[in-house]
Amino acid sequence: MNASDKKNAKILVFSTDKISDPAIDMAGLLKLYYPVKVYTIAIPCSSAVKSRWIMHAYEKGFDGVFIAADGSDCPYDESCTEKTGLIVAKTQELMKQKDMDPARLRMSAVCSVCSEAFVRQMKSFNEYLSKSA
Amino acid sequence: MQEAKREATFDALVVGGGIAGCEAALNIANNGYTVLLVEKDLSIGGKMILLSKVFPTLDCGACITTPKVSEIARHTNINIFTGSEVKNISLNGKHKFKASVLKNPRYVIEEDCTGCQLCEEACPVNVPDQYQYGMVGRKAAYIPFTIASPRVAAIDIENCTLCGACERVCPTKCIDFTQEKEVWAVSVKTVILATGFHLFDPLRMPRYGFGSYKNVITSMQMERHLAPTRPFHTVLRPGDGKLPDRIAYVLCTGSRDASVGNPICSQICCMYSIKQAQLLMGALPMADVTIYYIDIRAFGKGFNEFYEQAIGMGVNFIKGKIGKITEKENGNLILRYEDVSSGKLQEAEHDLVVLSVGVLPNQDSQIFFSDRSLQEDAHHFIRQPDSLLNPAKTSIEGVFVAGTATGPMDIPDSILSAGAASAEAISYIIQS
Amino acid sequence: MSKRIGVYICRCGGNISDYVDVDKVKGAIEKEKDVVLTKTTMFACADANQKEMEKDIQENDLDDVIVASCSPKLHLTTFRAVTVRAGLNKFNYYHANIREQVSWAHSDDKPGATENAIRVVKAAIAKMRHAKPLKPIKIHSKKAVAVLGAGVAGMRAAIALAAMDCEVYLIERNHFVGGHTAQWEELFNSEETGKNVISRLFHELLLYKNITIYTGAQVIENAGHIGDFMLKVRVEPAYIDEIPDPLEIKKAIEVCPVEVPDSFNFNLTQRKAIYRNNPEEFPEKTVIDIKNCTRCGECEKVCKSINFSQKEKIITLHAGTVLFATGFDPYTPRENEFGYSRISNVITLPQFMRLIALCDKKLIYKGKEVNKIAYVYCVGSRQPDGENKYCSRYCCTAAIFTSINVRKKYRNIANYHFTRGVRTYGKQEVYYNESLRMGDVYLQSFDHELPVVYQKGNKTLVKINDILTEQRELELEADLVVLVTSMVPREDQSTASLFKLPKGRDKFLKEIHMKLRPVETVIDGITIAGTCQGPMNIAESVNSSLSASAKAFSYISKGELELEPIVASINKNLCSWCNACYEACPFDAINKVDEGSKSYAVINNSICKGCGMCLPVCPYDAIELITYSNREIEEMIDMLAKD
Amino acid sequence: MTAINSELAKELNEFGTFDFSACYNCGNCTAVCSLTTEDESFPRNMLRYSMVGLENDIKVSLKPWLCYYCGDCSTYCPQNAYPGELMMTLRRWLTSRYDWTGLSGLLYKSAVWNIFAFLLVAAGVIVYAAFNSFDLAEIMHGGHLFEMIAIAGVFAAILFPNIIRMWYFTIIKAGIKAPVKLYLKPIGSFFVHMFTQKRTLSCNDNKFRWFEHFILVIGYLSLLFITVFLNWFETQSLFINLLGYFVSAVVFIVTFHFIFERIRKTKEISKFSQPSDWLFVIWLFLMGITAFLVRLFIDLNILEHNIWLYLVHLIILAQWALLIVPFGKWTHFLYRSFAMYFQKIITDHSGFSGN
Amino acid sequence: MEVEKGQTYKYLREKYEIPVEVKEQLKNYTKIKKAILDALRDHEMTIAQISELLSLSRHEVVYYLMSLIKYGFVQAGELDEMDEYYMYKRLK
Repeated sequence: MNASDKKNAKILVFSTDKISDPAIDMAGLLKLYYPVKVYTIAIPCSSAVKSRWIMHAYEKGFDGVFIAADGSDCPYDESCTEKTGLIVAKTQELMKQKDMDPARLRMSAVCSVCSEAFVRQMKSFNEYLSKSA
Repeated sequence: MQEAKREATFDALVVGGGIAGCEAALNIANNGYTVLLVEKDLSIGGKMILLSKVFPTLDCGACITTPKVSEIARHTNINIFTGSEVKNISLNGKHKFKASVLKNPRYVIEEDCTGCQLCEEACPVNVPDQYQYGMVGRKAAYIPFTIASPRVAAIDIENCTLCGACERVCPTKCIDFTQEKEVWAVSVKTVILATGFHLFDPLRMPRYGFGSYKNVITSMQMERHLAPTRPFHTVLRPGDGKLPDRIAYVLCTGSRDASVGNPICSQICCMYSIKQAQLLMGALPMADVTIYYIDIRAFGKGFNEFYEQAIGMGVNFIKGKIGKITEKENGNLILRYEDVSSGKLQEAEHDLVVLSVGVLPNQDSQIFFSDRSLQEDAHHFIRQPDSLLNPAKTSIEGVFVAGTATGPMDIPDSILSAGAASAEAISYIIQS
Repeated sequence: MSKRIGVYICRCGGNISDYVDVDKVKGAIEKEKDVVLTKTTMFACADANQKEMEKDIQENDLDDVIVASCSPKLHLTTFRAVTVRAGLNKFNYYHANIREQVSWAHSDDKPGATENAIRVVKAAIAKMRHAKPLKPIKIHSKKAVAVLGAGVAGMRAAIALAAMDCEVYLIERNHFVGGHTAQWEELFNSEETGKNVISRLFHELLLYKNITIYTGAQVIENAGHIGDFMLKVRVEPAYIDEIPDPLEIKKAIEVCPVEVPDSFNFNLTQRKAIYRNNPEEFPEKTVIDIKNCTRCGECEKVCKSINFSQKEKIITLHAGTVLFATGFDPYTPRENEFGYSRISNVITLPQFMRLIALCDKKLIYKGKEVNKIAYVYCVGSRQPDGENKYCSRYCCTAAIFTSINVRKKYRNIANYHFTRGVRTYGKQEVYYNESLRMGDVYLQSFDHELPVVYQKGNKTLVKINDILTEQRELELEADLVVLVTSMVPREDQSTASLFKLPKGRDKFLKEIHMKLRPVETVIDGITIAGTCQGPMNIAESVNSSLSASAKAFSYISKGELELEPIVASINKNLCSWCNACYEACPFDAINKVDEGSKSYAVINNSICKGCGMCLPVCPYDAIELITYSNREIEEMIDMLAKD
Repeated sequence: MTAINSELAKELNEFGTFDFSACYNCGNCTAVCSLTTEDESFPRNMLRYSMVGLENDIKVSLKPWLCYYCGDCSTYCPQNAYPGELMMTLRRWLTSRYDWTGLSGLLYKSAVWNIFAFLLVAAGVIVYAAFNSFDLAEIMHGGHLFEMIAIAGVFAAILFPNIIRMWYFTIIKAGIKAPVKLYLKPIGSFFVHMFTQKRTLSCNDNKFRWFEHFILVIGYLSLLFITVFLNWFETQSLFINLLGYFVSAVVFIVTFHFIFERIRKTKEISKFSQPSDWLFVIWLFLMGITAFLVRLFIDLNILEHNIWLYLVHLIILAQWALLIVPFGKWTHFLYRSFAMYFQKIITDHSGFSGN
Repeated sequence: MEVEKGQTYKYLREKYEIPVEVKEQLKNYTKIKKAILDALRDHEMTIAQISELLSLSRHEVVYYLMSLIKYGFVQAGELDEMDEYYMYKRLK
């Protein structure tokens, strides 16, 4: 195991095709480095994430899950933020039942140009997860 | 050599296969009309396909050009003539143009060539590679460059010794020295001129020493240095192969300069220099990059932010035009300038100097119209008689213009103007 | 079921291979189940490689193809086309992003990046094991375009589209067309005046029977989608019957007691609550500004055509595509920004341009003749402290061109330009040259140290640390200070929000890609043109508007459009109609079906946009989104998580 | 804080320059100039001062005199702003500022005044001749006396005070307090500069121009010496006689070439000619050729019957001595030499006080 | 005239005179190529060293050496101690 493994928690990001994934792309374009064990699965809208997917990720060894939500920019509907919030609340309930730290699930709106915000989020999340691990 | 005669009919003729010509051809073809695209070079893609990355997004030039280029190459509505020249265009009544196109022999049967490069390996000749601006050699049997379209070999007959080595190794027997010039008589309904621009030749400014000082290069040469298909294995001084660490950019070489006959601003040099500076900071983290400028023209969408980003990265910006350059014995260069903001004459030593050369008109399209009906503007670009409302129209009805043929432009502007030209051409065809 | 999957790993000319050990990635996935072909390539997108892929697909009888390279936003469609040419369905293609999200994002950690890339590609393989060919959903598209905004860009687009035989609805918020161009007299890069340009466009518009102009009109609702946008448009009446008696109207204007600042002259002058179009504006009509009208009834007494019973109308339009040309607002300086609104002789460039139009022989402002004019550049753009970091592109040339005209029009004018570096790009340099030769004085400040406009007694002074004069502090007493204001996005963005158009960092509407798709937005079927996208001059606006017209035309020219078949699907065996998904769907795409005693939900495929909002709300997990099924996502997670 | 003043640019235009306002401040002129140094950078700053009206900064500056007008700045100016021509104009303008009589500026700016002054002097000579009943010997004697008085008078009354003013502006007002020894040290090089103008040699120009100037200066000074002190027109010495022929020939041949160049306008320096430039070269030429002819007529013994020739010579001489030398371009030669001298003092002083 | 495929150069040879400069250039290149490859036979060298050994200007060495790298005869190695010049080695 090398040093980078110790610092880096495994994080799964659910991004959205039209809004937050472009921001993550731009983070790379601008060489704003973020922890190396961040993996992204892009879906159409953040309010489509199922709790079972998140729980599955923990089961398989992810330390944290981050939902890069559309926020008010969502091309589908303004209710997106609210709906995504409900998913998070529901999943965190499930996590508590299983004695897991609910803070291992985070959500934040990432607009299509919010690369820096995304990177900040990843760094702080990674720090939190590495510490608590 | 003899010339064979052929005939063909298309809806539109697009002259010039640079990014503007490609975009225009594609737009027209996508709406169901047939296009003949004539390019005088061996590959389409123009100057853009040779660029490293493009400002202000820093996408690689190839990543943006190649999909367009290959889409064109495959398009059933588009025919491409590379290595070909339009000789004459005449008007045969409304919506009827007759063009005479000279197709130069490639000495390779395009359809049969697989681009395997065996001929290139076999060819014994080595001459300066024009696509690397002479910084490295190439063979007389060669594929123009890695991402050329068509990616097919060609024989440079002027430098060929006719030794036959290429023919012996060619697995598909596609090399054919019996090819001759072909003249095509083409009938079309509309013409789009996308003849592009020329770069200023810095040999015209002896005080910068280009040509005699080997470590003074043009920005296009630097562009090649930074491209993935670079001439050297990394950025090196052409004079002696040393890693450069103090690089200077001389802006307005041949632009905004009445003393060389080009008083206008070339619109792209500031930005491409800033882009190259950013790329150099990445490629050579130890290097200092200084940009000598008169005014920084970072005017487009995201440009000023890009300029400020370069300042943030540590690129030096000095207001002052370089007066003269002298060479030291070790190949380093002394740049003499007035640091305008302090009002003092300064001399700075750099080990590589990049001349950010300007944009000059390509006056080729003037000769297509033998009756001289195609008007020029004061700077010898194609005149836009109604530049505000019909920017793609020329002085000849049915002949439209796209890209830098009307003046200096960056890539986004070229693409927009090509869009405009194709919109006009489509309605012109619809009305016929 | 076993599949035959081919994987291509792109070096991207070093963009990827400089940081990711591409050969290691290849080695790691070669032995994955179902993978029958693995290749690395310098440029996957190059034509030669595309041809090679086609050949590979056919020769190796591949079922699915994966290219691991740049972001799918760039080349997903490119490679889908390759698979289609080789005889596969485009949904048997997957684009794994190992550039933006791997090699570039982690170029500080090469082994880590390589590891990451391996996982990403393996996840892609896992997903493709379940890929099935899908048929696109075909929809009819209306050969009609709604053009929003009748400034120069919108009008020109309307003409271009009408010439391509489209039905065009030109919708303008104001009662008159022409936008800001109507307000300018002389225009740079041209011999024409704004009036000429607008008049030429308007009269050309009238020639087309397939153009309908709505003025005083605003889109208030948008339903539908590409192919058929259903727009509700509110049209404000003029409160005057058609073709009134000109004399009566003249009288009506005279008797109107209400005076309000005339926005056409940027509030330099006043107009009545009943007012005519300016000579530069069209259509030629008179309207009542109902917001400011006091209903005193004076006008009704002198003019029979006044008709307050006219009602605003709501009309419904169907358009296959929408072209946005909603324009810009000139920047309004903050209170006391360079003395604005505090010092009486500080005005903005647009105001100054109107002032010139209004002053004939002598340049008079507030009763005093103006000789010495100071122009302060970059007001509202390139702000060191403010939000607007962008350069507004047109203002240098506009200010210089105006200053030349002032010199030509009036006697004894001296111009002083307080700049931050003159940006008269391209041929516009000629104006800068001309102005210098006329003797205009240019001063330049550092970007972080702006000139100061202040008052001393009754003098207005401008002071600058001039970098052209060895950074000396120089001062000028000016008769008039003109703030060269930038272009900013429209303050009222309600229409853009209706269509959910994204904005860039500069808050202007954002295109998908400056070079690849410069006039398209991420919202299918909506194009943008002109200054709603960013600062531009007239010629540039028109270029973009023609470009957008060509693009808009291509959406609707064939009468039919193909939509992605990515929609939700409901397993009716698991469903027992609880209403949750119906509530969650923002598009009303879910209907209830009763089958005997059982009720369940079904999806209307042509309405479903595939957002997936219904997925997590189902208590029975009966809904899956095509290509995002539980199996696909969870197996991807398995591969990403695997050590 | 300095007020921007556009009036200066207008005034300078009366002294001859034009188009310098086209300057967009790229600094190319300063960078191509081979005489400019880090401490003494020009000409761009002079253009800039002229543009924004920093009158006083120009008045106290010696830079206009440090320029020898090789023309490179104008040749390579990307805006065709002719910085070299502005430097020439500033020299004229400075001359008018140094001149306490104010006549210098008047003559530079106004052609009418020029003609009037020249006619006045000519009339004076003719009146004087008439007064002496056109007696050749008497007039020649008076002429010779006049030469000596004029030289001494012009120096004492005009040039010397003007040099003092120049010193006051450029040293005292510029705030330089140099001890006397700094004044003594460069005296030697002052004379060398004055007679050889050797600084021209570092100009990016051909050596021929310097050589021409050099022999012109030597020729002119020798002619002055020969006619005034050796009394060429009355001497019997064959050597002096021949020397006089030689140097006067040198003067008119070189000046003829200058005039020719100004007509051809091929070189940057000769592209623009103001009245003062024409007057200088033409009068020098006329002086040379008339002096040559006068002596020739004496030797051929026909001057007695052609007294007009001597009168023409005397008129030219008087105009030269009373107008061109004190107020015209001749002063440039003097001021330039002093500028070099003062500059040396300033440099030494700054080195001195800097240590 | 019937021309055999794969032998068409013979056809053109009869119709077209190859310029002397072209032949000269080929000779020159072959000579320099051999000299550089010989120089690199036993040890790696920098451009400066090759230039000295072959009495060729450094600029010319850069041009020819880079052509040889392009066609796979030579490879760039490590930087020299001063981090200024690369060492080049022969392949095969």
